[in-house]
Amino acid sequence: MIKRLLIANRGEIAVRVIRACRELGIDTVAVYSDADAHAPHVLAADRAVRLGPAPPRESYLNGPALLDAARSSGADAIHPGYGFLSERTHFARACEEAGIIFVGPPSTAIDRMGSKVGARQLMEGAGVPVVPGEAPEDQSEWALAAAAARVGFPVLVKPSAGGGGIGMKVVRERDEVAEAVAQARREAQAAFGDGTLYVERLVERPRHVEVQVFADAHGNAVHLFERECSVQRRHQKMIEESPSEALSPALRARMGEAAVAAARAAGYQNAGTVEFLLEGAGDTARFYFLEMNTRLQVEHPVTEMVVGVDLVHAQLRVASGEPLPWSQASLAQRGHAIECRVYAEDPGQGFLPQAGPLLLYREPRGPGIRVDSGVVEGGEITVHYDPMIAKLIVWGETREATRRRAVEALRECYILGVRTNIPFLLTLLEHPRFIEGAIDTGFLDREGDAVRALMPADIPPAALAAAAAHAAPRATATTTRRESAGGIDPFHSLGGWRG
Amino acid sequence: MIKRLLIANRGEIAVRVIRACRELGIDTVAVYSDADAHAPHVLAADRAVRLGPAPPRESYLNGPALLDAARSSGADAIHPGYGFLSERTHFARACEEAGIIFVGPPSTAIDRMGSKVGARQLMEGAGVPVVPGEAPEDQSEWALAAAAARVGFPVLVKPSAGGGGIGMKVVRERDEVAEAVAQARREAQAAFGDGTLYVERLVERPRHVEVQVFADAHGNAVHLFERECSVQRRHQKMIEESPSEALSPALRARMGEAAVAAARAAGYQNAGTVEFLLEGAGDTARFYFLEMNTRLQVEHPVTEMVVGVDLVHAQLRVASGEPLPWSQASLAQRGHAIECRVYAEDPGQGFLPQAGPLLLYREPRGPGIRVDSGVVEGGEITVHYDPMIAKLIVWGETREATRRRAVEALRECYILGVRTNIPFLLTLLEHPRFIEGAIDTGFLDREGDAVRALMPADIPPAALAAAAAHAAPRATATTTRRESAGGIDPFHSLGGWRG
Amino acid sequence: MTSITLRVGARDVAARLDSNGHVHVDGRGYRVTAVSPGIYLVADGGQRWRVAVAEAGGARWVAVDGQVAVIELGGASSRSSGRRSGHAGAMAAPMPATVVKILVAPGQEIAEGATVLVLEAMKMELPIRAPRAGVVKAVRCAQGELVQPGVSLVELE
Amino acid sequence: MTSITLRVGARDVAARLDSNGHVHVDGRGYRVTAVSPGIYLVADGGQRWRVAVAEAGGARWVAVDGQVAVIELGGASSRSSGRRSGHAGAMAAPMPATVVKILVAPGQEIAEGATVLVLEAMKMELPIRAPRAGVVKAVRCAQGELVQPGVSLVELE
Repeated sequence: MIKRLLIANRGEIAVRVIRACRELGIDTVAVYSDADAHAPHVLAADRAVRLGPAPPRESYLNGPALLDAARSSGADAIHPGYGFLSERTHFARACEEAGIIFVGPPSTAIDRMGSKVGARQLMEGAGVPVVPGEAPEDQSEWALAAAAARVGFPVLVKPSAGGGGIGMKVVRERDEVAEAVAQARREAQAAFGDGTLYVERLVERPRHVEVQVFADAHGNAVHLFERECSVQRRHQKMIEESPSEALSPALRARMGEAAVAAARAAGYQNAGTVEFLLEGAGDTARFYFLEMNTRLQVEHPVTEMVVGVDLVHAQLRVASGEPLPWSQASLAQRGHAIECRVYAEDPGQGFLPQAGPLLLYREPRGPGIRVDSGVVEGGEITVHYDPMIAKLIVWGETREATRRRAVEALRECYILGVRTNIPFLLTLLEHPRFIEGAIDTGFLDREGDAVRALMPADIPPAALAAAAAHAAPRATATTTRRESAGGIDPFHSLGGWRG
Repeated sequence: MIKRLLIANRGEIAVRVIRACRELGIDTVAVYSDADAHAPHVLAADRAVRLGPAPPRESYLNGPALLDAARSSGADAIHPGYGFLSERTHFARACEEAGIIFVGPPSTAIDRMGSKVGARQLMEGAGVPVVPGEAPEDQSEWALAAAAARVGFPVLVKPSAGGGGIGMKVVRERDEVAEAVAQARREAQAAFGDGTLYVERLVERPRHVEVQVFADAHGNAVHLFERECSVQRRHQKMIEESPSEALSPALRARMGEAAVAAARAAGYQNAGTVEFLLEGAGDTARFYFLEMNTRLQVEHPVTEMVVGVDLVHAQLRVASGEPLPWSQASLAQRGHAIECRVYAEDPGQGFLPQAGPLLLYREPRGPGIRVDSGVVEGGEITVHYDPMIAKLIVWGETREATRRRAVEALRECYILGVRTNIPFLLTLLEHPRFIEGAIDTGFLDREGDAVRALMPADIPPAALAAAAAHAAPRATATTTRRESAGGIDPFHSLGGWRG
Repeated sequence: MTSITLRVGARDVAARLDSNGHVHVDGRGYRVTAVSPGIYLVADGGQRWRVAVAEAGGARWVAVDGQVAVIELGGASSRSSGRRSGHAGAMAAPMPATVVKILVAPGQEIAEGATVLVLEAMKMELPIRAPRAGVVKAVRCAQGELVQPGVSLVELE
Repeated sequence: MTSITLRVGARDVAARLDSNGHVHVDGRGYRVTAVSPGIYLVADGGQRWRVAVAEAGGARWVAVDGQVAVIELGGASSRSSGRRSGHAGAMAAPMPATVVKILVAPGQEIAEGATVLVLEAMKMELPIRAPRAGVVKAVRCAQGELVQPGVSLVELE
């Protein structure tokens, strides 16, 4: 078993991994940038090593500094968390070469899944469906039209070179091919100096459904069912859940098998996620490989609650060489889980990220409620790292019970000092489309403004009464606690009042 | 569905029920004694009604006051919680007569199970095993010896009248019957004026294993598997868990069936618990009906976590006339759960109950950790009610993972101002007998002192360093939070220091 | 009896504490009880709210049922409740950010609302838009540059 | 450099704050950092502890890894750390309690450690035992009575 683990990350995921280590009797080493010197993850670990200044490049993305920290602290393993260096082949390889266990897949597997083109070919070879497409040698309008017909309308005509949507055309009928091809070629030529085009099936209103997989060094690989992450804004996931409302048992089984096949094809080990685009729902739906995330996901707690597993415990065991703790037959979904990502961003200002002090920070608690966070009251959300404050994960017997529990929990999540997306999350959770379970990945980009308009505009006057009654901290900080204990009215110390 | 529920209880269970109501859209009415005017359960509810002075007789045990509160607040249902009036037939009947839904069994079922003798007869009739015993008409020494032989040695010779262990004799062999009968008869005659004796099988080193049952008004009844509660001190449960290490699948099935039969025989509805004494372990073990608790148990969260249900939600639905949300086939145990009851009592002083202020009160949090409590920092543990502060319930994939998680969680449970049993709980959780899962109900009464002697005697000097560094609250209350945020050392404000 | 003026958005609201310890807002009386530090139970007889309050630089943040507001004390006569991002039209970063893309060049004519820059902060892209139509006079930043809030990045003639 | 004496049980421990901000206890230096109100991280180079501290009436409660101690400041010269329940032998209630059972009568001879009363508080039975052997002189309580802590309930001749 791993003896001492360095966690090459910060925030909630670092805290989460440190907790798992304590439960397994593994020593922990936190790392930190100057901005995080007193962050909860630093205080939670058995020891802590400074990496450098706040910018990620000089701290959490500084591979050599991390390896030095591991060596100097005697760590025999590194957990990369998510983000930062978690999917960098070179970092995993450097760990391997330094004889340090990288808690994740082999660097070769990261490499195989890191290239979009390579991964697509690998998946095709493994029989995992990819979005149908053709890149005909013959680039004539006629040949492209024929390719489009084979792929099936509607299609996207896309330049082979470049990206960013430039030169991309939606073609819904055969009649439109000629004009689209001419236009796309012109734009591609102008932008990239290369007019080569290819044709890909347009997946309309897809859902994002991903499958958690886990493989060990002994040839075992299982899937732990799906998470649906269609509620996203500009590719940023906001709400994740499991099970997906769109999956029938047969479709779920097929997607699970495809995900395991993908992991096997990549020579995968440890926890990973195979992301699919889902077109339609139920038995007749089609799914296409999107990409594989070769690490633990932000939304892994959804799976933990529905499947009844501890993925981080399993990661540490498997990285230590133990076999998978589960067989496929031992795994089943039970109930429903929803994760809401609480971001420091202002839905009233176009979701502008917010930085600021956590003047007051209280997490909801209760049966079926889990909050993963790496912040404390009195701490600060800085501009240096991503604006996620916490993850609220709730479990319930049914989707509706879970949804209602999430609503109540968010209403009891008090964060003051920075604006958060909580008002928007609440509006979304109460939105008919979410209640129906009928949201596709484009929903928020198409209709987000309409959802935002549903947020309540005015705060109830009762809140103003509390604001008026709240005395200035200087006057009451020492007495507030006593007041609450003794049940004395706070009015005798209304420092903010003027006669 | 119930529209407005009055919770005829206090503390953690009142908070728990109120939370469930919020999730189901049910209005809540809290009740309180003068000692609880600002208690968390009062603040959590939608409205609150004063019952009377602190003593339970004048408040939480005051049935007429509770019914008045329900009527005046427009409540259409009452949840009794546990303890207080939860198992008083007359209160349930008064609710029924007032047309108020009693969230629990019909008063007739409480009545049937309330009498030990009656319940025993009912169980025998239903084929539920009871501790074998005989009360022979012929009270001669010869007849009693014959009865003892039929029951099987070792036996208890007990006076039919009275209780409290007076006149009770353990008889291990036939040769000892004569003396025991003579002695018991003398003592019984002296104490109760009635020398009638009976003979009951002595269950040695039994385990306490109870089965959660649930029945509805439509004739459905299921069990939700067992909880083992053998870790008890003078009949006070301290640690509960599920599954029980002593049960084989076959035994579990038999006990579950017996519990459902018991519930059916009682005409039971809603949540209840059938307690058994278990002799031995595995397929060959014997179990005997002990009593039925006709209410929600303190330890119900153990079942919720292992079976994946919300028992309070189900209570409210079933009380509203809905059918059971589960079939027997849909229910299964998954993983392991352990509940530790955190009491205000001093293990260093013979578990003397403690009253006092909660100067500091911080609950542990993390995946698989649930804390049910009804107290807050700044509140007080008073002498008026029972000394339970909180319930820590943890879930894990295996018993060992759960045990370790419980240990880590207890170490992070900070309670200052009253002594608690946490040091003892920790010592117990690390005790070889607990690790083995080999504890019977007499263990703590026999060996509790030896366990207590294992508690660490001295606090580490590091704690003294923190105590020395801690400044008087007056000097730092307003700055502590800022210090923690900015990471400034607390030393500049060491109010307690003298040069 | 004491009074206080609360500025909520563009609106001034008078709050009044009466001799019974009730707070009156918009003509309605509320009883406010401290629950735990910063958390209050507010009751008006029929309904109850749990409200979180924190003070920061003369303003009070409040949260209730997932809604948040920042309330300034002292009413209209006090300093304005200017948004942190400055006036909506400024072509400046709302927070420290990195310039990811520059989409205009000096001399270019642009329409109102056109995206002129894309900044990045906290892993999010922030498009900066033109407050009015006009001709670009100067671009005062470079791609990859870390810019500070409030500094004008693009100027119109 | 400042010093303070801590009384832990029967033992006096000297703590000393050096100019580098380290606290020295029993000849060992610790670095103490405030984590959140009342919670400290204590480090001695090799090991780290999270310690909770709260002040109450001149004493400091501390908790670490599930262990709790009550520490008095100022050392031996200050008031003694008398247990809340009074000296071990007193036949008095350790807290407000109800008399459940009286097991002795005046004139009765009793052995040291014999149970003389059973009280009940917080749903728990509390046996009260004789501090020494002797003859009961008086029983100063009645069954069912609510008695206050520290008041002598049974006296020996």
